[in-house]
Amino acid sequence: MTVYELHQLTKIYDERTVLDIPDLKIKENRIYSLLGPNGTGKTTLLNILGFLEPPSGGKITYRSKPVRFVESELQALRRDVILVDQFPILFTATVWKNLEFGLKVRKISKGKRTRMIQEALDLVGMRDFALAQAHKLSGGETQRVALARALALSPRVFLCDEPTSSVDVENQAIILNILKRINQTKRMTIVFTTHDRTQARTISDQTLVLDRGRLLEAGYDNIFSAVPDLNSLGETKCVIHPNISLLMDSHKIKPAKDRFRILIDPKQIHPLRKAGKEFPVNVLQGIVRQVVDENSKIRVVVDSGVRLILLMTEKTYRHSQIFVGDSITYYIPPQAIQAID
Amino acid sequence: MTVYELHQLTKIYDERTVLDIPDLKIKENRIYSLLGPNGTGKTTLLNILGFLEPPSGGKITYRSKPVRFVESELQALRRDVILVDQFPILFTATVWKNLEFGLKVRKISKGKRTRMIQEALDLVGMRDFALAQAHKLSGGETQRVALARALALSPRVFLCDEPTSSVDVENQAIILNILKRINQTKRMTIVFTTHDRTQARTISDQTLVLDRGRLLEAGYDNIFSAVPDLNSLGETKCVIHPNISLLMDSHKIKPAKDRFRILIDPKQIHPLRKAGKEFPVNVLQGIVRQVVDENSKIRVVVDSGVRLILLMTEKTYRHSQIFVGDSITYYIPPQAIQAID
Amino acid sequence: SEEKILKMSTTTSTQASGLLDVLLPELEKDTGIKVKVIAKGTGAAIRDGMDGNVDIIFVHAKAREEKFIQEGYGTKRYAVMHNDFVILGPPNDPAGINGLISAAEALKKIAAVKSAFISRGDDSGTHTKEQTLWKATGIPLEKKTDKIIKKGKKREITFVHPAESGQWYLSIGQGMGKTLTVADEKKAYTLADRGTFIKYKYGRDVPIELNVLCEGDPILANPYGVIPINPKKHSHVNYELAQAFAQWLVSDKGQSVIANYRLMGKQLFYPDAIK
Amino acid sequence: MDLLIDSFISAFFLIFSFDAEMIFIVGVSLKVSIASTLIAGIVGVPAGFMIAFESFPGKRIVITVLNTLLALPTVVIGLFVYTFISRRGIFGPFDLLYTQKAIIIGQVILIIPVVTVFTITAINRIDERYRKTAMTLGANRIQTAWVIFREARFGIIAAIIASFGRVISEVGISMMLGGNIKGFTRTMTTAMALEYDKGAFILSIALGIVLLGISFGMNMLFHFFQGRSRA
Amino acid sequence: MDLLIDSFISAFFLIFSFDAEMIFIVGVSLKVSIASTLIAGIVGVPAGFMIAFESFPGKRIVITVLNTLLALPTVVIGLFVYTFISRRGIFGPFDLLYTQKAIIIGQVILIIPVVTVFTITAINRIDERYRKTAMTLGANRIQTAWVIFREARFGIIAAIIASFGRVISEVGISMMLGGNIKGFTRTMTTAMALEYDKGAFILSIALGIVLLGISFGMNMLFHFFQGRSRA
Ligand SMILES: Nc1ncnc2c1ncn2[C@@H]1O[C@H](COP(=O)(O)OP(=O)(O)OP(=O)(O)O)[C@@H](O)[C@H]1O
Ligand SMILES: Nc1ncnc2c1ncn2[C@@H]1O[C@H](COP(=O)(O)OP(=O)(O)OP(=O)(O)O)[C@@H](O)[C@H]1O
Ligand SMILES: [Mg+2]
Ligand SMILES: [Mg+2]
Repeated sequence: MTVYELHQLTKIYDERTVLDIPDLKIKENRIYSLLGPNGTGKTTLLNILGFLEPPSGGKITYRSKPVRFVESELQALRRDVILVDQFPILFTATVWKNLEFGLKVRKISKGKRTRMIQEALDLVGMRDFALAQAHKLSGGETQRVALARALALSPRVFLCDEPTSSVDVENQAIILNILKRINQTKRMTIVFTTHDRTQARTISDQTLVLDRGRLLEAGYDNIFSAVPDLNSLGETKCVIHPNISLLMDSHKIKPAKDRFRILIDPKQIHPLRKAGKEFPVNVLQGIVRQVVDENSKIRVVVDSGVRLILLMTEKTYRHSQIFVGDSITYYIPPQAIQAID
Repeated sequence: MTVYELHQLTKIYDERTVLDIPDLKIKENRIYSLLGPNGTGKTTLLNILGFLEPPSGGKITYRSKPVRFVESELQALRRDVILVDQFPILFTATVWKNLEFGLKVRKISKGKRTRMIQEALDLVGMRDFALAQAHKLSGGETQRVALARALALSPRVFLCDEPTSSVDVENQAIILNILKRINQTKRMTIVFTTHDRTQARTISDQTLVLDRGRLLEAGYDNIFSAVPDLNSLGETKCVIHPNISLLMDSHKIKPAKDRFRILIDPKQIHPLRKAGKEFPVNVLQGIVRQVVDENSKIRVVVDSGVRLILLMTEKTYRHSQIFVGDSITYYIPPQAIQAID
Repeated sequence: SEEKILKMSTTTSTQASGLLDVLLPELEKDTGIKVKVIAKGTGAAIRDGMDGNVDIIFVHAKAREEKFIQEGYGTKRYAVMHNDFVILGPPNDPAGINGLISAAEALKKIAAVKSAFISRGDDSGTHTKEQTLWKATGIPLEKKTDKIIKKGKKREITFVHPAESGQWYLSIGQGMGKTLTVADEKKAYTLADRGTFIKYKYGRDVPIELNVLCEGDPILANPYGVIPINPKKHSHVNYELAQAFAQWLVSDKGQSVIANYRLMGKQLFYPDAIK
Repeated sequence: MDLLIDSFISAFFLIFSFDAEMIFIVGVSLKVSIASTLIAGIVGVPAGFMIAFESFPGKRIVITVLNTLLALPTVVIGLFVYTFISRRGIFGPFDLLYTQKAIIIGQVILIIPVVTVFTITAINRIDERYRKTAMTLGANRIQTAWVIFREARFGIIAAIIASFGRVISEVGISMMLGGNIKGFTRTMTTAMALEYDKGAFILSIALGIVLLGISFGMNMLFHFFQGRSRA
Repeated sequence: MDLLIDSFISAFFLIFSFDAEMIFIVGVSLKVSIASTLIAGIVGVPAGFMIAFESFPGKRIVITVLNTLLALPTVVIGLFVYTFISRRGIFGPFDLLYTQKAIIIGQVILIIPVVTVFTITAINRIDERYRKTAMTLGANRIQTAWVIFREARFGIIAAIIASFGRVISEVGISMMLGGNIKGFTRTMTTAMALEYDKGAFILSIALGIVLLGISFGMNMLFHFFQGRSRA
């Protein structure tokens, strides 16, 4: 089932369009990660999905019913959907009272409430803080309590804005596991934002990438700002680093500007045994800094002055015998490069 | 030169000791990273180093002079040291005015001010937002402006509380580079907290690990909560996962408790070709999830039900032919395991 | 040339009746004296004089005025004018006092039927007069004593009012005008000076319904006096001007202005100095 | 200076004489002031909430008008209410004039703007995110308002305390609408005004001291109930 | 009801007659009220700052006392000031009684608690981190205070507006210390009280309407200077 359907959705702040989504479907019982640079509209989108802010234009349907942003109708919808803020606010009260709030609002009996609160606090490892004053907690503690407060309510849709940004590593893993688990056991739909791509890939079923308010199809891994290469004759080349000039597929270029941004599809970059004649251009060298297993894909981070990401199958990876610390050679096909905006 | 010297420093909140540091020296012109789980006292320590909160007990000297926490004396010290908060607050004014504040306070002339503000905004890539209302910025934008606001003042000591937690990947790299650069060019001493160990290792000269208010010598990588293994006879074993029971060096054990935490030194764990007779206990298997180059050490993350970190030289790494996705066998010597608290 | 400014505390009735509005311009024309008028309760006005805050007082409470002079605060009391008190009541006159001359008789009747009576209860000249009248009726009275401390010594202030007055005798502690308003609202009897009554009956946006039911008893006379403050007590006071003002008031000119003052065609005050 | 010392001693005697009239006057003052404050609170706090919460056309005008009404003179209120409740007014038959109820009506009008304006100010200062958080946790409008109220409570309590102070020390309305009738509507302030008019300054100040003492007591009580929740 | 309609019409005529006396009275009212508000602001805002900012023993008591002083009756203030500035008082020789200065002194005492209490409330509501941020950026105490002031300005402005409203509509102090002397200390409220005493209700209300109009104008001015900075 489709939970959300967005059509021609826009949000305008002070005459600036910060969100512009022609079409988006969010399906039930899946985990979505929302990636993108700062100020790209992630929080704005979550606020709209959480029915907390009206869009400036466009349509949203929630569970097949069109959403009208009228206070009286939103109330019921908000019972289904919970958003945990990027910098969450805890009420000036104890941690316990904070968790109790949503449950009381839902008229859950005292005994049940107590059980649910304890459960939720255990989940995020904050049971010892039940009676602490919430506004005195540390950054990570705050974030974890905010998560517990939302989890205690078992919503249909769970929206998390950078849920683990201030959480320690140990608890990051725990929280991600919780998200995964409640997604399965309670059939919860989850949308979360993050700047950690590995985290996104590891637990989400689908990654949405926002860039300047628009959804990108191609992913978010290799975005660079570029200038046209003025030395190139007849060819369309762009410079992304003093030493790196790349040939682009002219089909994928929009009208030339002074400065634009390109996106390189990490799946299309392949490592080479050594530089050869077959590929006269777009061959780079770099040192492997990191290799990560991401849901059966292998992600290789190469430092060539700029950091480039290569995404390959395990087979290719093993075959090319890539070790961290190695210097490797790789080829970027012109059609892998796309100019955005 | 030593910038800070801390002796018997404690901080007590509501009768709970959240910080207890017998001895700590922070040296000039170095970068320190401060790691540790949530609520461990990182922010508290930075607040004290920033002269923003008095300790409950103990002594601090700053540049060889003892610090008395008297408002009249702190004023001058605060001109030297700037703290960027974990959830920074921007004044309700434009971004420009926010950056101007510290400069005006320092009586810097208008022309110079303008130049410095523009420079700082450029550093964090926020020049386009100079005239935006600061309190309306997105999370990452806020963090970047707060950094710029501090950087514009070129302090002697720069304290950053999770400076990149909400910053996008592209800008994370940029900010870390800035820190590295100002450390070198302006001889700035930097202390920053983070939950990203790779980040910590990559840019810092020294890593400080706080755990429940105390400094740990051994590092922070493998901390697990454990219970004593009741099935073990005569030996001191602990269980950190239903399938993992580890023999500990009895010298390193404090009086047994129901539940305690252990720390496994990642440098002492070694991979084995295969399980053999030489090591009858503490041999585990796991799948390699990640390999990272960290300042000439290689960090390998292995998933054995719990995530364990192995830190090895490049030579050992290459020698043991570890590929991401491999299942490997490794040995944890009992003396690598230490019970904490 | 220095401005001749005189400060005077007076009771509200001289100001509220409008008399000062005709008197003072004439004064200024003749003598060049400008008067700063501070209108308040008789008690407070006398107090102002004792404290030396003003140069002259213009009040109506003969006994207290004499005491004031005895204690040396004032030099001399000039009898300026009088009007008279009247007993007012609602048109239906439940106590049946209409046409009575004897004020004591009227009050006795009111007490007998326990018809509502509003007392100023503010220790003013009118209130003092009212107490005298109650004493004259011979009905049982109650005494109420307030203790205060003055210069470390206890002093007592005593009032009388009809005994068992409970619901019908209402002491409101306010000025004459408000007393009339309350009496009108409550359809009650009250004692008032004629000047204020005329003002409220004929010169007001919302006239009162009360009528004069008892008048003409000699005991109801209400004399006003002015007293310059004694420069021996307060050296800063402008005794010369005060003296000049008092003299002018009792002069033929001053007295005729008072005699000719009309409100709604009715004479409010009767000059006392020329006779 | 003598006056002040005398006044303090008199105040002391006044209090410890347990004079029946005195106790009655204090009782009227307290009763009337508490009632006015409560009613104004019940009307003004929600009104302030609504105004601060909702966006509607003319919101800024409403706020400016409320600010203007802070300057509503007691004489105007007195006369205004008077025209309605005097025997000739439309509420004449209820016989309200010169009763404690009349004072309460006037005082409520006096302080509703105070309560409302300061409620608006207190609410406006609360971070928008508290509201957002309450809403996303499923709170309806009233529950959301309650959350904001809790966060803004110190500002609102300050407004209530200020209003109480305003009415218990108020004299114009009490005088005009209550009539200062001894044994019925005489309050501490009208009694003070009376003593002042009589020139009995000592008694007047003594009454004032008693009034402040009572107000202090009320404030301590407030503090006590408020508890250490501030911390 | 007629009364009210008549009053409005009279108010209209009053304003557009540009009567010299009327203009003078309005002038005195404005002058005195603005002066009192300014002085009280200059004293009360920093005082409120200090109290909210510093921790010192007895802080809670100080706040409770200030709250108590919100209930300071005008009669008490009037008498209190009277004892100092009357001819027999220590400031007698300055001849202050029954001058505009005397009114200002009394009104300042009246509203200093209001300004102070609401400044404290406004400051307390500001997140501690603003102060911390200002300090770490190198601000000294005064500069830090300025930051907090900027963040709290709506609360403080509300306090100032309320205080202005309080004094321009105040009658007791103006009457007792000013004396309602025509051409010298007659203010709009004392004029209203006088007209009321005379039974000229219409004129009294009309004056009240003029007063509200002026207060409205002042508020608009405030809004204007405050600009859209709120947004
Ligand atoms: N209330 C507002 N008024 C004006 N501009 C706003 C407002 N809220 C957000 N913006 C702007 O809209 C853009 C999108 O903001 P948003 O918070 O959605 O970004 P984001 O993707 O969540 O970024 P981050 O990763 O930094 O959290 C930003 O440039 C921000 O400055
Ligand atoms: N003002 C306060 N009153 C009481 N307890 C406090 C206060 N401030 C912090 N604490 C407690 O002190 C402990 C240390 O807090 P601190 O903010 O230093 O942690 P941290 O290491 O920065 O954690 P995080 O990674 O979550 O930011 C926490 O348990 C916190 O709850
Ligand atoms: Mg965001
Ligand atoms: Mg922290």
